[in-house]
Amino acid sequence: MQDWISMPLVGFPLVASIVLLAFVSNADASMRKRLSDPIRMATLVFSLVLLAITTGMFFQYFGDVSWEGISFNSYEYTHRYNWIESLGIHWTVGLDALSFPMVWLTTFLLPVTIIATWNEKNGAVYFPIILAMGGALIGVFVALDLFMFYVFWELTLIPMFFLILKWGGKDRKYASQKFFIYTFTASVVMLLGLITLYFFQDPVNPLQYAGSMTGRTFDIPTITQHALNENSNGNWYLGANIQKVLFAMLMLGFLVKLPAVPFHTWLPDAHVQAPTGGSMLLAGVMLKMGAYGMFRLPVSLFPHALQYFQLALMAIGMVSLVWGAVVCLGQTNLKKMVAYSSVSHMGVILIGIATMQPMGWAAALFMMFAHGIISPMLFAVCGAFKHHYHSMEIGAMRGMAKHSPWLATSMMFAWMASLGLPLLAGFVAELMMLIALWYFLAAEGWSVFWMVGPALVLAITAGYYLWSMQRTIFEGGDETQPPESLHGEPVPDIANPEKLAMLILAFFTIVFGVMPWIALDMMHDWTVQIFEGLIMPILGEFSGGA
Amino acid sequence: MIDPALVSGLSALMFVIGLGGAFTRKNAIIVLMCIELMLNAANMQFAAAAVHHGDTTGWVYTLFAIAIAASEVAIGLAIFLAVYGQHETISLDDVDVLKN
Amino acid sequence: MASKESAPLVHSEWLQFAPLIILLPMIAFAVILFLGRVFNGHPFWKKNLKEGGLIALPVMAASLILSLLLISEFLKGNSGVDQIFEQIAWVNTGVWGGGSNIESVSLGFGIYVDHVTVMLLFVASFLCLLINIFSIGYMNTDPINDNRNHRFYAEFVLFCSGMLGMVLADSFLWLFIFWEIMGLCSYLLIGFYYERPSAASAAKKAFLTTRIGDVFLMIGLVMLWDLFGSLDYAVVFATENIDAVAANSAGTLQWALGLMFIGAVGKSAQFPLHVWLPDAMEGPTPVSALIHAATMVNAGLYLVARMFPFFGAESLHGDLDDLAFIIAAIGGITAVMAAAIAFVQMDLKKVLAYSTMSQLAYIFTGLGCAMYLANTLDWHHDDDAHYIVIVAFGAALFHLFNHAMAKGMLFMASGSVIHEVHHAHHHLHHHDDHGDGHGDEHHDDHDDEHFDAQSMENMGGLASKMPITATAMLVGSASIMGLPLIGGFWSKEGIIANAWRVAQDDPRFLLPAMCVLLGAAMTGFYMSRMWFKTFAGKPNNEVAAHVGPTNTWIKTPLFILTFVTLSSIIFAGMGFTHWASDTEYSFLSEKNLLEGILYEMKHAFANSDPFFFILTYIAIFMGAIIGPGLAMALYGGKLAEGEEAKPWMRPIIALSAWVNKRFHFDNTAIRESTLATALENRLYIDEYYDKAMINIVAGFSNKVAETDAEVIDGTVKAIESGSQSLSTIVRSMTTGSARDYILMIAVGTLAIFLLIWGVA
Amino acid sequence: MSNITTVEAFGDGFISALFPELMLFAGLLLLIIVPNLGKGTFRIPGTQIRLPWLLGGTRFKFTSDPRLPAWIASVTLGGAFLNVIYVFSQGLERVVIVSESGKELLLVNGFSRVFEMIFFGALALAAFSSMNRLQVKGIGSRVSEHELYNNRRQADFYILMVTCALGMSVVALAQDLFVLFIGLELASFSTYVLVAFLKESKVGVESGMKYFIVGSVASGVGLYGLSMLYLWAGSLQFSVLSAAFAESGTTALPLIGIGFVLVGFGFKVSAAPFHFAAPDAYAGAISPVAGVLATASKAMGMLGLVRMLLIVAAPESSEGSAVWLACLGAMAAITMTWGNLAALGSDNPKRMLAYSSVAHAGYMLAALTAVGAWNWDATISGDAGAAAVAVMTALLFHLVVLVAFKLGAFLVLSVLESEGGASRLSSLGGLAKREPLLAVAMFIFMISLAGVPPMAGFLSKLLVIMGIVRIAVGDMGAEIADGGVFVLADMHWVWWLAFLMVINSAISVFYYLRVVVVMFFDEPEEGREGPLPSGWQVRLAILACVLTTVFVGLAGDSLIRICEMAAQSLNYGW
Repeated sequence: MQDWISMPLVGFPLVASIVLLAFVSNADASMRKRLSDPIRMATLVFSLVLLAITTGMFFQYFGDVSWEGISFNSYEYTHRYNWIESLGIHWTVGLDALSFPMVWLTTFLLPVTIIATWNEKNGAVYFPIILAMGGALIGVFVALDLFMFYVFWELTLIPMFFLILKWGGKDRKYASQKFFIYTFTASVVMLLGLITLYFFQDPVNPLQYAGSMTGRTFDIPTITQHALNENSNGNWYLGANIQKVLFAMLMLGFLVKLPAVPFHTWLPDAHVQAPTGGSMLLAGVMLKMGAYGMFRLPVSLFPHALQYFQLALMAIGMVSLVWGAVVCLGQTNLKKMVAYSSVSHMGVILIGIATMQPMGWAAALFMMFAHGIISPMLFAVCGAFKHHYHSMEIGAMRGMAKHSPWLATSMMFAWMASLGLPLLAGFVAELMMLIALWYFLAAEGWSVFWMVGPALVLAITAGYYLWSMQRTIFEGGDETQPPESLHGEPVPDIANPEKLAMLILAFFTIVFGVMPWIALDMMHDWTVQIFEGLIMPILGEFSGGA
Repeated sequence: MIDPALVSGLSALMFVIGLGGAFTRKNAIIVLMCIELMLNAANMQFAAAAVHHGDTTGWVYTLFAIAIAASEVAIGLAIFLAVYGQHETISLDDVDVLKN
Repeated sequence: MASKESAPLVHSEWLQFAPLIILLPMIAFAVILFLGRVFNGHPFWKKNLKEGGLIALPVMAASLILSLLLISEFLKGNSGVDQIFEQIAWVNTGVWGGGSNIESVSLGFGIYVDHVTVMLLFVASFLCLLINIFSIGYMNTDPINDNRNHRFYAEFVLFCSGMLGMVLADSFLWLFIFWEIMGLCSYLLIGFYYERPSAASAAKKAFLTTRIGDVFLMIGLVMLWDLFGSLDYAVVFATENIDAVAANSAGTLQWALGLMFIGAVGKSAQFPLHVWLPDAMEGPTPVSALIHAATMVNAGLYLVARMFPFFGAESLHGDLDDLAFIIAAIGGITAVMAAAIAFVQMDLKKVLAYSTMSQLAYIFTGLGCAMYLANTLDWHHDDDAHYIVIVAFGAALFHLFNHAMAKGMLFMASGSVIHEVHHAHHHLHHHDDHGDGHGDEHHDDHDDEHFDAQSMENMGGLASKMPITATAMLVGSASIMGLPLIGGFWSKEGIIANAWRVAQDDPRFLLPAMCVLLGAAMTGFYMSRMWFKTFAGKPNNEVAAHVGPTNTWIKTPLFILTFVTLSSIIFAGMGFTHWASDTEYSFLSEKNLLEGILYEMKHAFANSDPFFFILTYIAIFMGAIIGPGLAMALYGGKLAEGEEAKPWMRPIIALSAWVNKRFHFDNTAIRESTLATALENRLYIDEYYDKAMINIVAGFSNKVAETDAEVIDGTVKAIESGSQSLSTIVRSMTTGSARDYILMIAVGTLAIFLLIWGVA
Repeated sequence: MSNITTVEAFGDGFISALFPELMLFAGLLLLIIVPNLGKGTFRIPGTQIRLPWLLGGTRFKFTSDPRLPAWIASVTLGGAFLNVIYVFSQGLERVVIVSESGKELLLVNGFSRVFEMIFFGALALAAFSSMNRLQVKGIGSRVSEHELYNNRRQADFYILMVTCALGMSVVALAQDLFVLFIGLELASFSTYVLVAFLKESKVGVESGMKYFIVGSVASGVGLYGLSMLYLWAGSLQFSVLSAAFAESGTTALPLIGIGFVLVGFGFKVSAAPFHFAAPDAYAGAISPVAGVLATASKAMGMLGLVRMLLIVAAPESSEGSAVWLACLGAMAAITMTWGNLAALGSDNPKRMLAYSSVAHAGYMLAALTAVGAWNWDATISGDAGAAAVAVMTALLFHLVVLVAFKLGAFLVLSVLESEGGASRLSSLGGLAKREPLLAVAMFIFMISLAGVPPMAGFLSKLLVIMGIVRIAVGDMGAEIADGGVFVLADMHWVWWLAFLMVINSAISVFYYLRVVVVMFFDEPEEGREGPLPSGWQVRLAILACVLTTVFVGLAGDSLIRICEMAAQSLNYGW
């Protein structure tokens, strides 16, 4: 088995983009323009190589990995180098059922993003930044070291910050800073939580890979195993109070990233101002970092605290779900609406986690994946809309079905996928979430009326999407003048690269809608085992030993 | 011989006068004088302590401190001169181009 | 990766091909869409392939043939339930329901065929094919549709795929999935004329209204899932599972089924989620025929019919009667309400839309009554009770069948009328300035002018000009009205009788019983009114006078359906009501055809029970005499001079003329009454909904958005601006005067001094 | 402690032990002499015979080169820096220099060497990068090559730099509080003059005056504190003081003395409320000097605090020192918050950096508080000694890497200054278009200051926080493993300093990011569109800073180890 193969996933895009950027930064303006095409091609090729690697991994080209059989806290393609030995920091990478779908998703979205934003201005800089973004995102998912995880976690901010700042909309200055500061604030609190967690290890009997100076380790598998041993004994790992506090601190970082109401207001600003490519990656992968982190750390380490905060998380999830959807109804900005819909969908993930059911977790994991395919398409559509009509207002352009059938079709497809149409990827997750939620409610003896909120969101979602389609795709026809922002130019349909990107995204939306088992089978063992290992002992305890 | 404690007390008084003067007076020169007062308070204390402990090092300290005070005055006056050249005042309250 | 469980219990060899019934149209969808986009406007594509119509046609024919083969196999003696166990394990996951192990669960797809399936499968595939034929005649001759018919056919076949899939699916989950696909297609098809704001808004309304129902359906499904751990019919209908559930959570089950019923209410356009159906007439007429009469609206009925095993389960005896009543009551209320609104509609298709609503309500009432009977009678052991239950359920299903055929035909006929009126209008008004062919300019007159080809004001006296259409319309109307011996009569009588039978038992059911009886008369009135206004009397204006006969593509399905409707008695005689509802009953096993027909006749007209004997005649009297009589009095009339209807229509027209002459009265006062105004405004229900949408939903969402921006984001901004002003304060302490800095040093020194002094 | 070599002043081994300092001294002499060499002659009195005298007169071409002093200073400082590193790489040789009477004067060990590394490194960079950009006629003027050549004040500037370095190294080596004080004053006087060096501008002299006068008051207070300590102990030797504290450290007199000395050093590290002169000084001084103030000078103050508090006043089981711990903790909290809040609204990049430097002082004080905290909390024992080393390591690491990115940021501003001022945020406008590499460098410095990974600033902040948390958690981890049960409140209160620090880092991102936004988003100011005029020296210095920032951030292990060694060699009983 070629274990090393997980290394270039992180290093390659980062190094490549730095080399490209260094190359470009020495060129003057005209040179840069000429460089734009080859660099775009180069980044596309690089990203396709990454995609080939991850896809090859899936098809076991690099070694016999049974993706369906990876159990909780065991990893494939692991690789460990000493990094900062004195602190117990290693460059540790590895993949499991939790991270592999996300890594594949990232490598999949990279070329798609590049294709979808083929004609972005100042491409010689833009495309390497996209590549760097991809590298940082992959780093977050493959990191199996708390320090490394945090480093990549923050590293993702930098390319995104520049994407928004340099290629964004009118208020990009405000939005980019808000994005950076807001998420940074939350993650430093998370960092303090991580460090506190780190020092609660026993230095007298140090764990494996402990640092020479500290006697503690940042190694996630080691810590997880340790916590698993402690928790499955029925003890609270680190004790009740500390577990709760640490859980809350870690959660804060992840909830802001997710984002959950009331920590979500950076998202609409960031999305509205971000360029298409930025939005695609932001919504497609970056938001999932929050959910990924929740699974990787608080859920895996602090099941008791999860149990303790279950209702709070459920409440936040419900509120996010409903709040996001209701706010969407009141939006007139296409991108803002889609951004809030992301908030709503992330609520699904949170509810899935809070149900504490293997199915709920599988739903959350699948939602991460499905939303990762659907939301880039949403934003690709928004971007194309903006690109062609120079406006983001719903109703600025009507009768798109007439003028731009491709865009109209893509939009309808993406909207329908997002509103949870069966046989498209999003539906599976929503359905599973509802079932898991009902299990939760039934177990708690709660009324069915609690289901109405989340379920009604499906209708509300349909409401705002249909409303926006009515004012964009439909109506008008010959009578509608193209928007004034076009200044009388003819209305173009989307360009060929955009079409290609939409087709790819649509194709995979259908593939994973019709054949969700491709991803779900991978998640099955993981969710079941983490539940058996961590949650079941607690639940038994809580239900009076029954 | 004077009780070192009394000298110490006097030095404390001088120190307080010096510190108080430093932030109540506007004229830079007077402030500089106040600072000298503070340094001299320390010197007296060193001397008193030297007597108290019967240790000659204290006197060495005093000598060095006097030298320091002297160079401080030299630097201070040079700077005040330059300030006067630019601002045409050496009132501490009026030299406030830099603030906030 | 799909794990395949292999327990092949395939009864019928044709069953293996059942997935093709769903798949073929689905593939056709992609093919037509793709080819349509590529060859749009190409003459071969346009003329020879009818923009995809001729690709859809063989596909639908294949689906029908496969369905018929399946049905024939099924009827051949393989009675009982057939199922493809070879499922696709769609979703595999685990749930924890207490205890120490995790249950592995999977949501899979498979095929399930039983009597109800077979019946609806035939209806769906048969009508889909006919409507496909009709569409080729209708859509491809209307220049407004030029170069976009491929979209129509693509969405059409996808719809058919959804419908057939829904019928064949082996679990409530996949029923729901295909149900939603139908919803999508309905949305797309209603919004086919996307450039019309009214179509766009109607499409949205249809999707949203049904979606609201779907939400509850989904909750219901989830609850059902929790009860049974599966949504597969095979699991949930298994007696031992139902028994287990009945022991603990019969109440929850009723809630689950009730919520699922809300989904059916939305899909089948019942009160209070009925508002979308009339608006949905914005779609092209074949769409109306397909979706809003023949198939999609039946999905709700199908869903309710699928719940029958719960109601019939022995262990749930008496536990679900409340729900049965609600089903029946919703049906009763909708029946009367829709019929009343139909009184005042001038739009041909809207009359039919309300009629659809009303007739579906009949079926709901019938289903509700049958379910009540099944739930309260001891029918597993008592043969009489068994018979009653079976017949009651069968009657409802039979009405579904009859109505689908008749209403499909009526819509197609109305489409044919509209088509020709429209053409006549064209011919009359635009002949001169359209010498250079049919171009896109047609869009203009279609939208701009106020001529409404669907309004009955522009028709009248068409019986002679469109004989086939008029005949079809006549037969269809008669079937819907329940004129003795024709079509719906057989089933409608059954529904009314059963409603009253239940009402005797449970006084609550007097409401639906009265409603269906009253509804019979109302149906008689509005259907007759529609026919007479359209086909009898003199042409209302110049356009109507110039209407010509219609084309073969359109005539064919009308012709076929006329015969199907007329031969309803044969189906009845064959024991439709039995085999559609009873899994044990085998076709013609007990009686031969003639005996069957005679039995039905006797049962209908000479019932041994005096109550039902009288009831039958009251119903006939109301539906066949009072209703039509009133309609004749108001709207009857001779054809124009020189026009001659076909012989079978002549007496009717003559009769109407006579009644009109003899009994005509002035109904202006009634027409201007408050009630009539209210009816014309659809009882203001839409208005209330709109108001509620604007005031409550939009108001609420605006409030929430405001809160989001001002409170939540406001907090963030307040923190930002607050820290900025704090910064200003802090920085202003750096005054610029060195004196202050020295002061601060002194203060710091003093503070340290005091602190240490105080402690030490 | 065994392998300490004792060397008498000017005795055997003195030169080899203090080689870097002597190098500086030699350089200082060269700086004074060489630029003055010329064709001057000396007339023997009473005769007309003129002997070539070489001093004064028309200077040689070589000696009249205004870059000469800069080169001498750079080579001297750089050489000293490299020498320190060399000494370090040769293994730690600990040497204590004693007076004839046997009093310990100077101690050469890893700890002092690391600080010398900081001092010499910062000053060498500052001197090197000032070479071709030193302002003559005040902020706003452009310096022509010609003007530069005629500027004889060049020599003064670099002489002051070197004396500053000398003073600082004395502080680093001192084992006697008064020796330390003298070194401090030497360095301070040099910096006073350096700050006021732009005497042709209003802001220059004003900043110099403020810095001087406030600094003098502070050192006056400090000296008085020293005198009190002397009065109490009869000696200012660290060893003596430490022993005295261990015996009876709870009386008011020495504690107040410590408190007063704290004021003196507090001014140097610009801790609130003694920091007020700092922003004015930074804003008025030329940027490399401001950079020195923010790095080397601050390190010097920090060094003094460490010596004072940890060596003198924090012996084991000393209850009384809890008082200064509280003082220090409060000061840390106020300082970091004050600095960040003030920087938030500052429109002058130099003032902003000054306030940010105040904030960083707060972080370091927090670390210092934590080191002090391990001693007297009953629940903390076990590996607390190692924990204290860890915090010291963090502190040293922070001071070292601060040189890279703080000074680097000032150097970037100095490039702008040489074009025409850097006192408005808008002067950075469009830097990304004008000089992409410079903008990227500034961006790296900014995010490093903010503590965003993977830059050195992140690692240093992480180390500080880790150190604090480690002290706060103590050996609870081990006790939990033994079945102990704890709640959050069981942690030492210094944990909340870590929390405050984390929150403050988040606030700080705001103003650092604003600089980035201005560089990458805003348009250049009127008339400042083209590339910047500047020589290669400053760019090289900036490049060195960038590389250090990034490299240390990515692979800081060796530096951490060096700092750990240094922390361990702090001559104190762990």
